[in-house]
Amino acid sequence: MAQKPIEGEKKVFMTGNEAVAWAALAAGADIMYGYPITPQNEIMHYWTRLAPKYGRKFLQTEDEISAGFTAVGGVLAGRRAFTATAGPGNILMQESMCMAEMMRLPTVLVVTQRGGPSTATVIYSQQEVTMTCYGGNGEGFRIVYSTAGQQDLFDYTLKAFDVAWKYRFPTFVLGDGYQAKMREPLVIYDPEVRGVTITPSEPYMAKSGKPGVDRPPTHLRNTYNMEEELLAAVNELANAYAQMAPQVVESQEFETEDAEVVILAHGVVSRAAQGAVKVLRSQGYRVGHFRPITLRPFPDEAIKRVAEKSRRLFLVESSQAQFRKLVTDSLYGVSTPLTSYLKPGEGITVDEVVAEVKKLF
Amino acid sequence: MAQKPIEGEKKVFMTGNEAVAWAALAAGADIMYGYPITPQNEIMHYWTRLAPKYGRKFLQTEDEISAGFTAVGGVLAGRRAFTATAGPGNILMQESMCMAEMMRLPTVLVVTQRGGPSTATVIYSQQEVTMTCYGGNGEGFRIVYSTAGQQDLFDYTLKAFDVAWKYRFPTFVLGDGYQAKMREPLVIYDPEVRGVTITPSEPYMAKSGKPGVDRPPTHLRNTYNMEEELLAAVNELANAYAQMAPQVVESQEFETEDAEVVILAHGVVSRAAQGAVKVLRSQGYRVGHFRPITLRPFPDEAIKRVAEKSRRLFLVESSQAQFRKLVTDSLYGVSTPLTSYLKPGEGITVDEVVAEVKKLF
Amino acid sequence: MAKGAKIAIAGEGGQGVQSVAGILSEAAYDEGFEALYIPNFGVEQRGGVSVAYVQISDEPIGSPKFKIADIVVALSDRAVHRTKKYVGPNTVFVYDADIKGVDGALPKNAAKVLAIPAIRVAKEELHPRVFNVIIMGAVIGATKVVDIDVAKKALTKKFGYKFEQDPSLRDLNYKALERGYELVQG
Amino acid sequence: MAKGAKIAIAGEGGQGVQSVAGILSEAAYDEGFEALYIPNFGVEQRGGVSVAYVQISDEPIGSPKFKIADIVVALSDRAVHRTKKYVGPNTVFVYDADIKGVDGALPKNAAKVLAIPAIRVAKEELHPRVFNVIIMGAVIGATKVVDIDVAKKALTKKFGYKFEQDPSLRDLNYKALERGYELVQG
Amino acid sequence: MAVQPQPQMPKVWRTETKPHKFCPGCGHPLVLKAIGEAIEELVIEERVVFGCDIGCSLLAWDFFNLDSIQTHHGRTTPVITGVKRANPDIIGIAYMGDGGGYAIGSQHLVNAATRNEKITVFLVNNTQYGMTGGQMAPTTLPGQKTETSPYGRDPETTGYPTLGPEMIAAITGPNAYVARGTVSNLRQLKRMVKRALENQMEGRGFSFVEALSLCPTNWGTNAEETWHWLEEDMAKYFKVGELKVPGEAKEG
Amino acid sequence: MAVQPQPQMPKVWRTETKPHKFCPGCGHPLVLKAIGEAIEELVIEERVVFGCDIGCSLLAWDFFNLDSIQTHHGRTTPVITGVKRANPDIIGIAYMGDGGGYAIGSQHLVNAATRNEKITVFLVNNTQYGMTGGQMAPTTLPGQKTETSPYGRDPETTGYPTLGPEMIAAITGPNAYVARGTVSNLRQLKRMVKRALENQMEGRGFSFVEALSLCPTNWGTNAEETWHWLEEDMAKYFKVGELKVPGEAKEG
Amino acid sequence: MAIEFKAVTTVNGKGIFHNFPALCKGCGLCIEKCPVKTIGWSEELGVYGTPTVEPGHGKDCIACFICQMVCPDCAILIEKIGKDKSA
Amino acid sequence: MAIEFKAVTTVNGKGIFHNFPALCKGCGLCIEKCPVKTIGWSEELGVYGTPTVEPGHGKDCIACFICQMVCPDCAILIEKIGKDKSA
Ligand SMILES: Cc1ncc(C[n+]2csc(CCOP(=O)(O)OP(=O)(O)O)c2C)c(N)n1
Ligand SMILES: Cc1ncc(C[n+]2csc(CCOP(=O)(O)OP(=O)(O)O)c2C)c(N)n1
Ligand code: SF4
Ligand code: SF4
Ligand code: SF4
Ligand code: SF4
Repeated sequence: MAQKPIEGEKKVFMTGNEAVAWAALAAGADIMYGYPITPQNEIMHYWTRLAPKYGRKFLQTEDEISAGFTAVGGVLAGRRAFTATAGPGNILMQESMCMAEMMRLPTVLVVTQRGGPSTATVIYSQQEVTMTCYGGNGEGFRIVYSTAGQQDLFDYTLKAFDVAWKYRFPTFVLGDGYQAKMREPLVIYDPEVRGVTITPSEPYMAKSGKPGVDRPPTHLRNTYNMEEELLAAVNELANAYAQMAPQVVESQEFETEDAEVVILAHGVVSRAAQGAVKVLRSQGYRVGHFRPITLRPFPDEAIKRVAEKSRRLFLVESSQAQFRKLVTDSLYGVSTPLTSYLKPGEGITVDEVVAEVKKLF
Repeated sequence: MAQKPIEGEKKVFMTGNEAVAWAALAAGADIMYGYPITPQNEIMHYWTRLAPKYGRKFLQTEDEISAGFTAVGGVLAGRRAFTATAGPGNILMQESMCMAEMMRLPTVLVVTQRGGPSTATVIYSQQEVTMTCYGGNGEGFRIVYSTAGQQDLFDYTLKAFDVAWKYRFPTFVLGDGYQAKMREPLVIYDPEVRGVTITPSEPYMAKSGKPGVDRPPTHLRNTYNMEEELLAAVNELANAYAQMAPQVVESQEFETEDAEVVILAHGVVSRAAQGAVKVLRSQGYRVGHFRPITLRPFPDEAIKRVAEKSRRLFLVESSQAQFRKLVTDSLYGVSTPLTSYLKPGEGITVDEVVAEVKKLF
Repeated sequence: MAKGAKIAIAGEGGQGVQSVAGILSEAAYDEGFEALYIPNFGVEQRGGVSVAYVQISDEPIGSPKFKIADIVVALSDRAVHRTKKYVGPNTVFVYDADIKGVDGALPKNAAKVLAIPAIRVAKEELHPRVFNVIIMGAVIGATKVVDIDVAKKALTKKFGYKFEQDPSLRDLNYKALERGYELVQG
Repeated sequence: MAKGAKIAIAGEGGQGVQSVAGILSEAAYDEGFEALYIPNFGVEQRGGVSVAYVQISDEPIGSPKFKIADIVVALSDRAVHRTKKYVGPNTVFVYDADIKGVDGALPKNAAKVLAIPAIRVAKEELHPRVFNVIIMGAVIGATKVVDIDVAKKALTKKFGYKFEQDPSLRDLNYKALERGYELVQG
Repeated sequence: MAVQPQPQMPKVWRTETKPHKFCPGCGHPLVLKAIGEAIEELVIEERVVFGCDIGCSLLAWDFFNLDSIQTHHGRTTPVITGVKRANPDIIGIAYMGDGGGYAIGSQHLVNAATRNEKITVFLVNNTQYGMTGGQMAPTTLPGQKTETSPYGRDPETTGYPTLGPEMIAAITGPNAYVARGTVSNLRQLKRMVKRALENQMEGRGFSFVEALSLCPTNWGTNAEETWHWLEEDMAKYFKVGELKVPGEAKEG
Repeated sequence: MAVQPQPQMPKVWRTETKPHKFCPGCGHPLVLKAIGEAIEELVIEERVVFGCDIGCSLLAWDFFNLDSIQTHHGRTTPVITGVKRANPDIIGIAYMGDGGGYAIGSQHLVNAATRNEKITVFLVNNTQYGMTGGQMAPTTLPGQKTETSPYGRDPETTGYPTLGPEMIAAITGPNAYVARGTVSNLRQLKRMVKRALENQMEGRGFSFVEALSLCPTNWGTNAEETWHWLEEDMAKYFKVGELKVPGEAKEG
Repeated sequence: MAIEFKAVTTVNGKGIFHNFPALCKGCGLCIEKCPVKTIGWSEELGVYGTPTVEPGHGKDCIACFICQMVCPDCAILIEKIGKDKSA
Repeated sequence: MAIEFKAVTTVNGKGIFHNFPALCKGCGLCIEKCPVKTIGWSEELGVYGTPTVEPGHGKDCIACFICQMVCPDCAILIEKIGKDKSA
């Protein structure tokens, strides 16, 4: 049992779901709670096979409402608890995630986006951006990493367990069905050998000592009797979030320095954008690409810098402008023209992006 | 039974919940499905008292998931079915509303916003804007009316039953706990005497004739096997939505013509804005107010016109920038400076708005 | 500015502040005013201080809540504490004279602070049941937003069926209204 | 551009296209290429046409799906219909010679359309069970993205334990790979 | 009869959508055969609204010449409840898997049963989650290996299989019809289906039939093993028979 | 004893938050008294995690000197399940109303019971939704007037009251403890509460106690009528007693 | 931090009846359950401004502790007269 | 619009055994349930490219209709020899 799930580091060829399961193991996740849904299932499948070997646990719940709330319970007990879902399951998780948001509970949720609205397809989309960033009756006090492949899934799942406990906001790894199901190479590693530290978890409840005698009892609530109390609580959340943001925000730029047109894309679509930049540059087009890695907090400053110096922005996503809303909110006041290419629920290829961007020259 | 709930028209002094119940009766709603939640409860209370007198029905379900899906069932059966909820209940309704969105089912949902995130308060907020407009794994193919008082609640509840069936998008009347619980005067009326027509409902299922023999059977689905099918379906929704939008979009302007500063507010906060405009104008400030009535579709053109000609925009809302996201998305490219005053979960008074706006002069 | 008043009335659960507010605002409305009344409400069914916010105006009423009232009426010690924040330099603050131990808590910034013996009058002169009608009278007396006859009409509209059954009730209520009105004239 | 290939292989549920794609992409990866393989998947557990998308490249691979493949392999009539859309002017389209009634459905815009008797060879010369290994050979033959010896190594890696138990299986598989390779030459 | 002999499908089966999308050897279409024949015999095609869940049951969305609605996972009970409440002339059928009925939709099932909703629920028990590729379900047998119980279901940590009809029988009044059938006795299954529908037609109340079914795909069984699993292993836990028959003698 | 006589509250009651927020005459605090005394007698204060639902039970969020979590409406069962699964040393208590347990949270209750989760659920039955002002609940009695059954609950259209312990008894194995108590017999109620907790402490499995309670506020009753409603009207439908006692004789 | 509550104490029959007005909400449940009907309304007001209770309105208190047990607010403490306090 | 399916017909024992390859998915359920074990795999391929079934692999068909009943795809039609078709 004492043995580490991953010794040192290792190049492997895996699906994204397998990579997530390994990352959760490596991050020291204690327990997964889950309910089946495609394309998330194999995270559970790998976890249920591997976990017992390392003394980790699993509970299959009766639905996603329960998976989310049991995960909250696991966190309250002081364990690194997580869950994973997609699509309609993600809708149902919003209830528990809003509670976690209000109470600043460090839940970790892996989302493998599938087609929407409704049951739609079990395959792929980027249509869970709004819901993952701002879902439920919440205010978006969440951390959301949008991954672009297996290495990201491994790295950011590790990171999610770290930042969740460091800053105590619900943390989301936002993947998709493509990443979940495709196989490609990545390096998995014991975080220690890379110097990656994972903030320790600690109990909210059942700490040592008799409550009310040796220590004050923990009394957690999510309900307030008066508007003023609530306003104060939400303002406190907003302040804590604003303070955390600069430490957590992440983005990437590809040849944006002299770019006339900058492609905006996140997640797996960023790969198409990166490919397109290569092709277009090789053909003499001055094109760059900006990729937010954290969708919450959004890299406001970085994107503004890029947007202000480019002649035109080209936004591409596999949803009906969910990403665009994050961008336009962030860029309010900037007047660089923005063209969008929206394909809700369908993949986007390098060729398509190349063709569309050329139209802008 | 044949008797009309309201004969002619009548000035009354009512709570918003009572006004909604009367409007639903007047609109010919056949059945309400609901689950208790404050501050929505009295809609059900009035409905359960009144409905039997006019041959209408009610079902109290086991939760909001069921209330949403039974309402969908009522619509499928060809009845004007509706439900009402708030806060955590609204989260749970997103599942059924996303299905309705995908399948274009004319559900009517009245939302009485309460504090968030999570259970929070039972009182008031504007924190259900994102969820009501874009909730779940949906793409916002919904109609959302944001009301500012009892007359609005009556008028737009009537209208909701009309446009839902006319355009077949899920339709929301977005109120709040203040409007739900306060009493003020309004005029309730038989829609006929005002020439207000309500589009007739008709069955999706169990139409006359033997299915497969006399007529094709109705086969409704929300699941697609391939990405391309889904993309086509969503694009069709997007097109239908775009065509509907100009017919439905509504907004109001108050003294915006020569305004240097324009106050942006929706719902009940618009009343504070209107009051502030009056006060400020009387003191010589050139201040106006723009109020979107439909948050979906958003009055893009109207707000752009106003924003472009004003020197500064002042946005005020009882949430952490949920309304602002709608505005900035709509106004992308406009560079009029925007100042925000955000009070998640708390009411906003005329005095406050006056004081804040003065700072901008 | 517009004629009218912003009124906050607060008390314990059983003291009937919400029905005072309801009748009062409806009376004003019947008289042709704009009126808006909203109760406070929270997760507790019983036990919290009950506050009623009433606005009466000859212009359409803006936001349903206000920060500073023209008149605040507090009917218990907890109500005094709870409602202090609605007091501004132009506010008349009325509280029941029998509330003990709140002297330190009374607002210092009010235009006028008025102790009225409403509880005592109800108990000794009239009937505990009409305590809230006395309060209604006091509010009308302090604000003059509606005529006392209008208030009587409103009471009759509300309790007409009871008055029919027992006409002495009508007198009792009218008396209570008048006594309340008087209590604040001073 | 980069060396490599975009490959779409499609067939009926039992025909083993996913395992071909898996082994092939892992082989390429073991050889130092970048490789990405993704299956199609939908709500039906069985019955839909099974499509595998493989990309092999000496550069990091962009999006996991592509519009136009370098080589398309279709192993049933339904697969022919389903995969036509991945064909462009540079695509080699390979299908099984025993599929009946698809002549009209064959792509007209391909660089090359090749009928190979893989089903027959499997049944008559080798063993139905290695049908998919023949296909793997054919893909390698058509794309030359990996050396045939590398593919053999990959097969051994995957089925080593079975080969141990029954060494004749190794020969059968190697033979199948080679026959497949040959089928597309010419 | 046509000049060419034609398959003997129940008449409400829609030939245009056949072959259907269920796997080879799946038990769902056998249940749908029993339902189809019962509907035909009761001559209620015009009045039926057929709702199917997410789960393999969704594959039935265009299966019948019946007005049909594919709902969300677990939500068929409320959708059909809503339909029936709005128009009581309709015969509402909610068709779902064990996951949809006993796990994610159990609040709906339990409450529709206690409210005695006048609808009919057919629940297909294949001891795991078929559509998502074979995870543990509330009905998974002790020791059964599934994708989420790879070492076999351990009753100590995950409990014993849910006995649905027994639960429904415990919480319903005397007007409910409750039975468990099996695709291995199709004549009996059809009788149960018919009685369930009749209970609705007569306005008595809730009716519920669980059908023990086959899922060779996720069981990983050949035809022989498939039947064996149903008739031996499942039969040990799940007793076939009628549990509640309004005013009549039980069968089985 | 203090110099001044002090109220005899159970020691785990937190005096700093007293008087509590429940209405005058509410039965909730009586159930919380039984729970408090039982915890004290079992000396498990350090190990208990107390979860309360939304419903009047939320008013107990800071009631005890116990680590406490106020959850969402209906979600206390999964939260406590999650706590217990993550740390089995904890004694997990899920405290809820009949709406939270039998309506919106019934899927959790039913599935926690069938999985034999090693947690304890205390459910307060006051025949309606207290916190939201008295709407119909699954437990509302036939003919009972509530805000959403203003003409009295009609069993023909809304069914008969849910019998929770009977349902739980039907779906649990022999290791579950199931009982129904009443605040009108507090000694018995405390014994039930203790046995339920012991069942968890001994690692046997799920335990469930429904407590018949008082809600004068929404019943609109004075003290006399309040007791009468509980002891006469409710008692007619809801039988007090133990339904399942692992390896022991039942009480009541 | 123990909170102190002030009692209003009445000796009656076999019992010393302490009521804590800061806890008593005047629900009357105790009145109904008293087997000798000794409990009735007092002049003292409780936490919500409603009357509290006191013994002496019926037969003598028999110190059965029922009122103490049924009070949802623990607003009653009964001491049996003659019982050794230090025991 | 009735869809026509083409049958592969085999006369065996008391039965005329029609299999519809466009429906048969080769699951083998019928083979197992045949009381005389007459059903076995045929050369003909079905809708998924897998073998269909035919009688003649065991004792003679007794026209019990069991295979027809248990086929989830309605891919078998049995006619009893000698039975009047127009009846
Ligand atoms: C809210 C939600 N959660 C999960 C899923 C994924 N899902 C689809 S089908 C299914 C299970 C199906 O199992 P069952 O209901 O037993 O039916 P079967 O497929 O076995 O017939 C699940 C979990 C979903 N579509 N929606
Ligand atoms: C998801 C959701 N739906 C509805 C509500 C509103 N709500 C709060 S408490 C409650 C009912 C409480 O009744 P019960 O569970 O019986 O407890 P009681 O108050 O009677 O003790 C409801 C419906 C909510 N908070 N969350
Ligand atoms: S997976 Fe199982 S239940 Fe689903 S269609 Fe296939 S055999 Fe039937
Ligand atoms: S409403 Fe009823 S259950 Fe809730 S605290 Fe008051 S008396 Fe108790
Ligand atoms: S039971 Fe308690 S709270 Fe109620 S009146 Fe008696 S002493 Fe007061
Ligand atoms: S049961 Fe039907 S589908 Fe299966 S093999 Fe026999 S004929 Fe073919």
